[in-house]
Amino acid sequence: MEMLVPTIISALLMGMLFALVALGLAIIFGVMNIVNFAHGEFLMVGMYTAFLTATVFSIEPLLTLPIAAMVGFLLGIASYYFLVRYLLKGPMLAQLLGTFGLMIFLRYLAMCIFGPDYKTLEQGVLIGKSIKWGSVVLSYPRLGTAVLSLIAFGIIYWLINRTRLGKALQATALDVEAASYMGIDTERMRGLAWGLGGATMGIAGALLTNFYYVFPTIGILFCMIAFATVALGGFGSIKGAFIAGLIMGLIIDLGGTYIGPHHKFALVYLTYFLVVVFRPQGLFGW
Amino acid sequence: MPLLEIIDLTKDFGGVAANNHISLEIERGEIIGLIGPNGAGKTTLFNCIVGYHKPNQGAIRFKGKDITGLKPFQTNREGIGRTFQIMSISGDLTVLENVMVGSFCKTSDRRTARQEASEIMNLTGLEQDAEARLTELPVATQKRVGLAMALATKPELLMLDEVASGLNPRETEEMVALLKNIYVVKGLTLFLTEHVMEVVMPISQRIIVLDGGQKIAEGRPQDIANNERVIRAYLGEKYAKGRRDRGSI
Amino acid sequence: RAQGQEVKIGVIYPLSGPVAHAGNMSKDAVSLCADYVNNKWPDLPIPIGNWEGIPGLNGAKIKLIFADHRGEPDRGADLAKKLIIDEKVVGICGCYHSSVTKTVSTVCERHKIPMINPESTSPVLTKRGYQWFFRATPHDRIFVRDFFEFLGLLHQGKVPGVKAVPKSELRTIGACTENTEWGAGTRDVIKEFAKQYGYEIVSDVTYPHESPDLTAEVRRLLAPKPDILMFASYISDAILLTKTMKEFKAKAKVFWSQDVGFYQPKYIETFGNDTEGILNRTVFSKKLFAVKPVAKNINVEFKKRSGVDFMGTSARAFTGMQAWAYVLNEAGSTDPEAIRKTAETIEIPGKDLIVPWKGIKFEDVGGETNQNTWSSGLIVQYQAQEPEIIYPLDVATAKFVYPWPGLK
Amino acid sequence: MLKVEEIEVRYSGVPVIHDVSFHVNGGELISIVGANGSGKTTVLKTVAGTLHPTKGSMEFENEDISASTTVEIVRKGITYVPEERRIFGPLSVEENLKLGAYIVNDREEMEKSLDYVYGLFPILKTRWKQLGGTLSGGEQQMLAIGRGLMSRPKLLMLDEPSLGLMPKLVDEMLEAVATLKKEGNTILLVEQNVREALEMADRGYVLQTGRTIHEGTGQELLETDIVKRAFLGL
Amino acid sequence: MRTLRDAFSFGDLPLVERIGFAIFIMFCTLFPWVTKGSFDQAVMIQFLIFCLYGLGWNLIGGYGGQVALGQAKNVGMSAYTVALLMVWWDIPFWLSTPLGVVVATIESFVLGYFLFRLRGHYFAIATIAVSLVWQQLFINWDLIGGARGVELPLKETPNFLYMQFASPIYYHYFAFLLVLAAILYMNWFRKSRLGYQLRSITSNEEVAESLGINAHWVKVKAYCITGVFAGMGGAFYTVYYNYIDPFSVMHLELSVMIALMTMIGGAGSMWGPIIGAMILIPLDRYLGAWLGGSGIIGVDFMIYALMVMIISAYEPKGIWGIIEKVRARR
Ligand SMILES: Nc1ncnc2c1ncn2[C@@H]1O[C@H](COP(=O)(O)OP(=O)(O)OP(=O)(O)O)[C@@H](O)[C@H]1O
Ligand SMILES: Nc1ncnc2c1ncn2[C@@H]1O[C@H](COP(=O)(O)OP(=O)(O)OP(=O)(O)O)[C@@H](O)[C@H]1O
Ligand SMILES: [Mg+2]
Ligand SMILES: [Mg+2]
Repeated sequence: MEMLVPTIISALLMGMLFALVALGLAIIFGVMNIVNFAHGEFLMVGMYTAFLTATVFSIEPLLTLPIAAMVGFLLGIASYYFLVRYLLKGPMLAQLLGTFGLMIFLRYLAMCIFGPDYKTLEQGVLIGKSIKWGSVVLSYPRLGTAVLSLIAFGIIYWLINRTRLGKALQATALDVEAASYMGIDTERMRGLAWGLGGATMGIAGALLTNFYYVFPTIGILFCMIAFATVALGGFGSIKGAFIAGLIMGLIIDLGGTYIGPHHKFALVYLTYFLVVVFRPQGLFGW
Repeated sequence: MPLLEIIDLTKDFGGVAANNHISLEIERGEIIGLIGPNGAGKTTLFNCIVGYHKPNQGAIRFKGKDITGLKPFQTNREGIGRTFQIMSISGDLTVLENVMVGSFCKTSDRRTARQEASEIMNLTGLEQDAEARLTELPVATQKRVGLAMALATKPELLMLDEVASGLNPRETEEMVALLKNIYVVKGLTLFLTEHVMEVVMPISQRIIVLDGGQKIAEGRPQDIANNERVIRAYLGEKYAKGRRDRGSI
Repeated sequence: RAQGQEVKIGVIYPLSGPVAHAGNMSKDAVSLCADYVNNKWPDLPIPIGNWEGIPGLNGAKIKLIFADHRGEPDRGADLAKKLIIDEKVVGICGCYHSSVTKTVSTVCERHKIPMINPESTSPVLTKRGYQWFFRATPHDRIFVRDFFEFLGLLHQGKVPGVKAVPKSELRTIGACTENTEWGAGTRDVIKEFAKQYGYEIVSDVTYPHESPDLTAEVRRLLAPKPDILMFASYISDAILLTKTMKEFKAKAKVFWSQDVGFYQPKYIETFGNDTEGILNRTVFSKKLFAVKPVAKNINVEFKKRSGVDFMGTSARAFTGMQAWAYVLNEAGSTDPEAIRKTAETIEIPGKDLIVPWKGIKFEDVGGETNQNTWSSGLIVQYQAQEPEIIYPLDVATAKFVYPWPGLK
Repeated sequence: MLKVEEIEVRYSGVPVIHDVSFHVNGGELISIVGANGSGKTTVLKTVAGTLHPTKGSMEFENEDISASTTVEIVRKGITYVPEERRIFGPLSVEENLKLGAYIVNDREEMEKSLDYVYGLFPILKTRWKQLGGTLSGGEQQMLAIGRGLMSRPKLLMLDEPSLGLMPKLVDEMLEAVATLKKEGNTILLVEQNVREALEMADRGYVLQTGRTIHEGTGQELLETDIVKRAFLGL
Repeated sequence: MRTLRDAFSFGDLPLVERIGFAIFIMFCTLFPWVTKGSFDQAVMIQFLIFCLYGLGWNLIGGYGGQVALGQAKNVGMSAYTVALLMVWWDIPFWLSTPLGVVVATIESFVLGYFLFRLRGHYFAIATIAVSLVWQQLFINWDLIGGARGVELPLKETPNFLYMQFASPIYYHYFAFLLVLAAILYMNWFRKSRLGYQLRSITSNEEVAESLGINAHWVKVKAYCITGVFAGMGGAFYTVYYNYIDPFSVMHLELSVMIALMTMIGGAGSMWGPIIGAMILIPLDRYLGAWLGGSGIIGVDFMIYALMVMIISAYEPKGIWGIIEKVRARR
């Protein structure tokens, strides 16, 4: 029992990271009904960007956030204009596998450039620091990630639900053709959605480098969890992604601590499966 | 024993009763028209009978058997066929293949299915379009394909949801002729809902009127056309006047 | 077969994919060894430097043919067939992953082609009664047993620098192993010996390789406050584990890890002085140079080529290829049967090797076949970021630092 | 105002519109009639910019629009109310209407349009919070037209506004179109209620398998054989 | 009888296709005799295994339009059954394989029953999730070897009962027979009631239901058949490589590879999976063998990824779609 409180706290922190990683996927899905297999690779690109800028210019890793967001944004837009635009015309299978191709491509491009090694950052305000109150351990990088995750969710939620641009995004999501009759530049909206998705992943990546290693195949680890998270929350629902992220964090940490760490992923996917079997549209989907 | 019997059927969607205590009977061999304002609950009633919706209350009997709550494929096997208001079929099945899928409902032999499908396509005037894909066809032809597919399952009761919407007067007449022909050749019972009076009035033997989810009138076409309540809620003064002017029906 | 000027050996390693780094180190090491055999190296203090080809085969040069299995057992098997039948190699060397070594050795067994495995440590490999499979490295049972024996010495006060540690002070074990073939096998052995030597495993954590988060694992591992922490991890997980333990400010008396992830330049580079006091099982350490000049000599060349010092895996790969050269030389033939016969009887003296073994002798003992019984492990401890040897005591280069200072 | 000359339009390589020409003057109500599948919708979509002619030219207010995108065309002042209505189901009536005024940046302007539309279709005002998808067919149709009017277009294209409506609503809808015209809007109307549509229209065109075969005032066309036989079934 | 005739009759296909099929059969039959290389032979067998997987997957993923990304679990179920029966009780291949297939099929049935309550992306992701659960369970299940996998004991001499041979020819012909059977089945299937119903569901499920099709049941049925194919493939894989572990037979990448291959070739057409395997497998193996040792890490993957992207963007119907287009133009 004495482990319960610290576990829940760290689970929620972890959950906010998962939520942040899922956010980009939720945006992209929300606007165009396509699951992005290369999602994790966007994260990887964000991580490498942060890693490189931090080491080459020897600056504080947190300062790389805007750069990583920018790179993620551009990568998202490029993916849309060079690939996804065409994929959207095809069936779901081709869409999924097309983004799978993108994933393999980015992954091995990184491998070519950076080699298969693991890279970590050792210097930074947050890195390696934590406070410990009794049995509660709060690590700074995780805390920072959680705070930024909250902010990112706030911004995106506001953007989509409260602004004209958000309405245009929603309209594009609901019916591209009708949206175009309204004079909405749907191509731009979709590109923008990918850009936003990429940017959130850039941010997530930059934060992650504060307590995680970077290597070319890191994407898939987070991608699968992001998939389950977004689907659990209900595709396209920003709120759903957030809550599902927290749930994922709780399952992983509580399940890992009390049931056994080796079952934690099985538990996550099992939960997802059980939830959707009884609620096929996810928790907050329509 | 009536072919189809609906007893006190209620269906509500989150507080809105789309069908409110509806009871009706259809005899074998009848042609029944179902009319009512937009949103009156006609499609909902169809969907309840066929099984896409589960009624909240009430019972549906077909040939004396309770079919309430059966799934669409089960009601189809019981002998109820239906067409769709809007049918969007993607994929690479040709018209012939689509109709064959219908035939496969009652046989598992490919040759028989094919045979039957071609017969039905001849009946519905689709000979030319056997190899076409549905999306390439004009709406009027799509409606006939829908009809053919439903017919291929050899229903006893055929329910038609707006088969004539989007057709111009001439095409509407052709559709009426086709329906009459099918009715005679196949010996079906027809239950149709339509906003185009040029179809409903001449073809129906009896008309049922829904409004706000309730049955507000039932009777022969002439009576319905002159029913004040129906005119007010549904037909509109102009229709009533126009009818008097032209003196038809 | 392969008469004349060349004798081909097939080398299968993970040259791309997640563990490509280790595979490429091994590739460099075997290439270096082949280079020593094939060319004249007058300064090399061991015989192969003067061979200029394999003397027993009229100076035939070793030609290595590399293949990349990416960590996939089936790909490894297919490549083995390619090497054996298409390339007509006289034998196979590799494959790092125990899982791939399994399928590859099966292919060799079926085609009756000898295989010398330098580094796979799964105890099962030599328990299958295979006649064509030879393993040079000590396996996980030996390593783990060494460690428990070392603990015994610690209790008896025989380890220099530490007073006798009462058994009550070092009694509980927290084991944390990764989840693939290697980790699972190690875990079995740890459990077995812990029981045999009278220790209690208070937390037994296995985790998925390349996990995005190890908080729950670490929490569970540390919760019962074990005296001894034992790990088997690949590099990525080793890094994440250590980072997470650092967040928890982990403390214990002894921190023991199984080479691989915890014994790579990258690991030391990442954690710097936080590595202080961590124990590793291995077969190699730079500190050996003091007692093994030959290792020092070869390491210079190796570092020139690959940019890093020899570590456990690369040193064993080198040794494996050396064994191949000696076996071929003594067999004096490329006939597989002759090679196998020779391998079964060969005795390679320890002084010729860069690893601190008695030598290489493949024997059938204790239900195992063709295991190098002259091999042995080392236990090293990071002290000021250098892996100092502390066991076996006779080659120890430093005093044991006890207890482990913990992560701050 | 709009001048379409000899356009050809293809669906994945197959020509569907072979040779269509027509023009619309400011303030006119023009009807296009034709059998099912004759290409009326295709023509409207081409003007709206979702499809592009492979031959011929299209001019709007003396500017060439044959290669313009939908967005550009909407900005030039043409809106298209599609056959299938395409209401944004999960959005409210008012949100739908506001999206109609997406290209209008001025808030006041938009409020005015909103009042105008609510004035035209009072029922929408009473339903302003309801989700578009839960409206009845007729209400949806009114919403679609209202949404089309929100940007105060110079030219409004209506594709079968009476489709699927009950008789009473068909009358109301056609009256609403007549009102719109009276208020000075320019309208291009496609209708299956051939008689009513031509009676209301200033001029009309008859389409047959992708070609304009007749042009004239509404009354003139109603007198032609083809209209009588093929459409009215007289 | 009729069924058999349907299965063996290719009469309704255009001549070119029939010739293509004949060439394919000849090629596979003669292959072991014309090729010298054993790597070629190994790639060929790998190709046949993937053909089998792909032909089966095509049923649910191509004709059925359900993006199922969990084939690997069926492969694994059967592979494990065969391996464990052989290791524990020394049960010969010919007895354990039917059991393995049954296990894979039952698993498909039970899971399919629940999975098909989901649609579209939810379904796709749920299949991934389920197969990840299975993989995790198998990794941690000590009784069946866990992460250590299962290794079959080698028999002293070539052994038909246990399918252990030194020469790949036996494996080649056995795999080829399986593929042949699969092709015949697919040839029957595409003309059968089930085939039509499945394709109809793909077009529009609601309409299909109104035609008396129990969509859920038809999908589950198709999923089970897919499981049978995967199960046979898995059983064969086990005796062919003699070793399995949860990473090689239950991996997500295997599932994706199967789907990918089918799509590249042309999902929903009979030749699609074969063409896909014919392209991807040699590409993967030869490129890997050729570039793998060269030090340029990842170039082979990038070439492969580019191809995947280009095909899914420009011709989602795959190579077969291109062939059909060319044919339609002429
Ligand atoms: N799935 C649903 N969820 C919520 N409300 C629904 C649903 N389906 C129908 N309704 C509502 O039920 C009422 C009846 O709808 P229905 O489609 O049956 O009308 P209808 O008579 O067929 O109209 P129309 O002539 O326009 O087709 C409408 O108010 C509609 O908004
Ligand atoms: N997406 C498409 N692909 C191929 N052909 C199409 C497509 N859409 C329409 N067509 C064909 O183009 C022709 C013209 O269609 P269009 O929809 O413009 O006719 P319409 O006059 O509007 O008919 P309706 O009265 O049914 O609305 C028809 O023959 C139709 O089959
Ligand atoms: Mg309706
Ligand atoms: Mg139209």
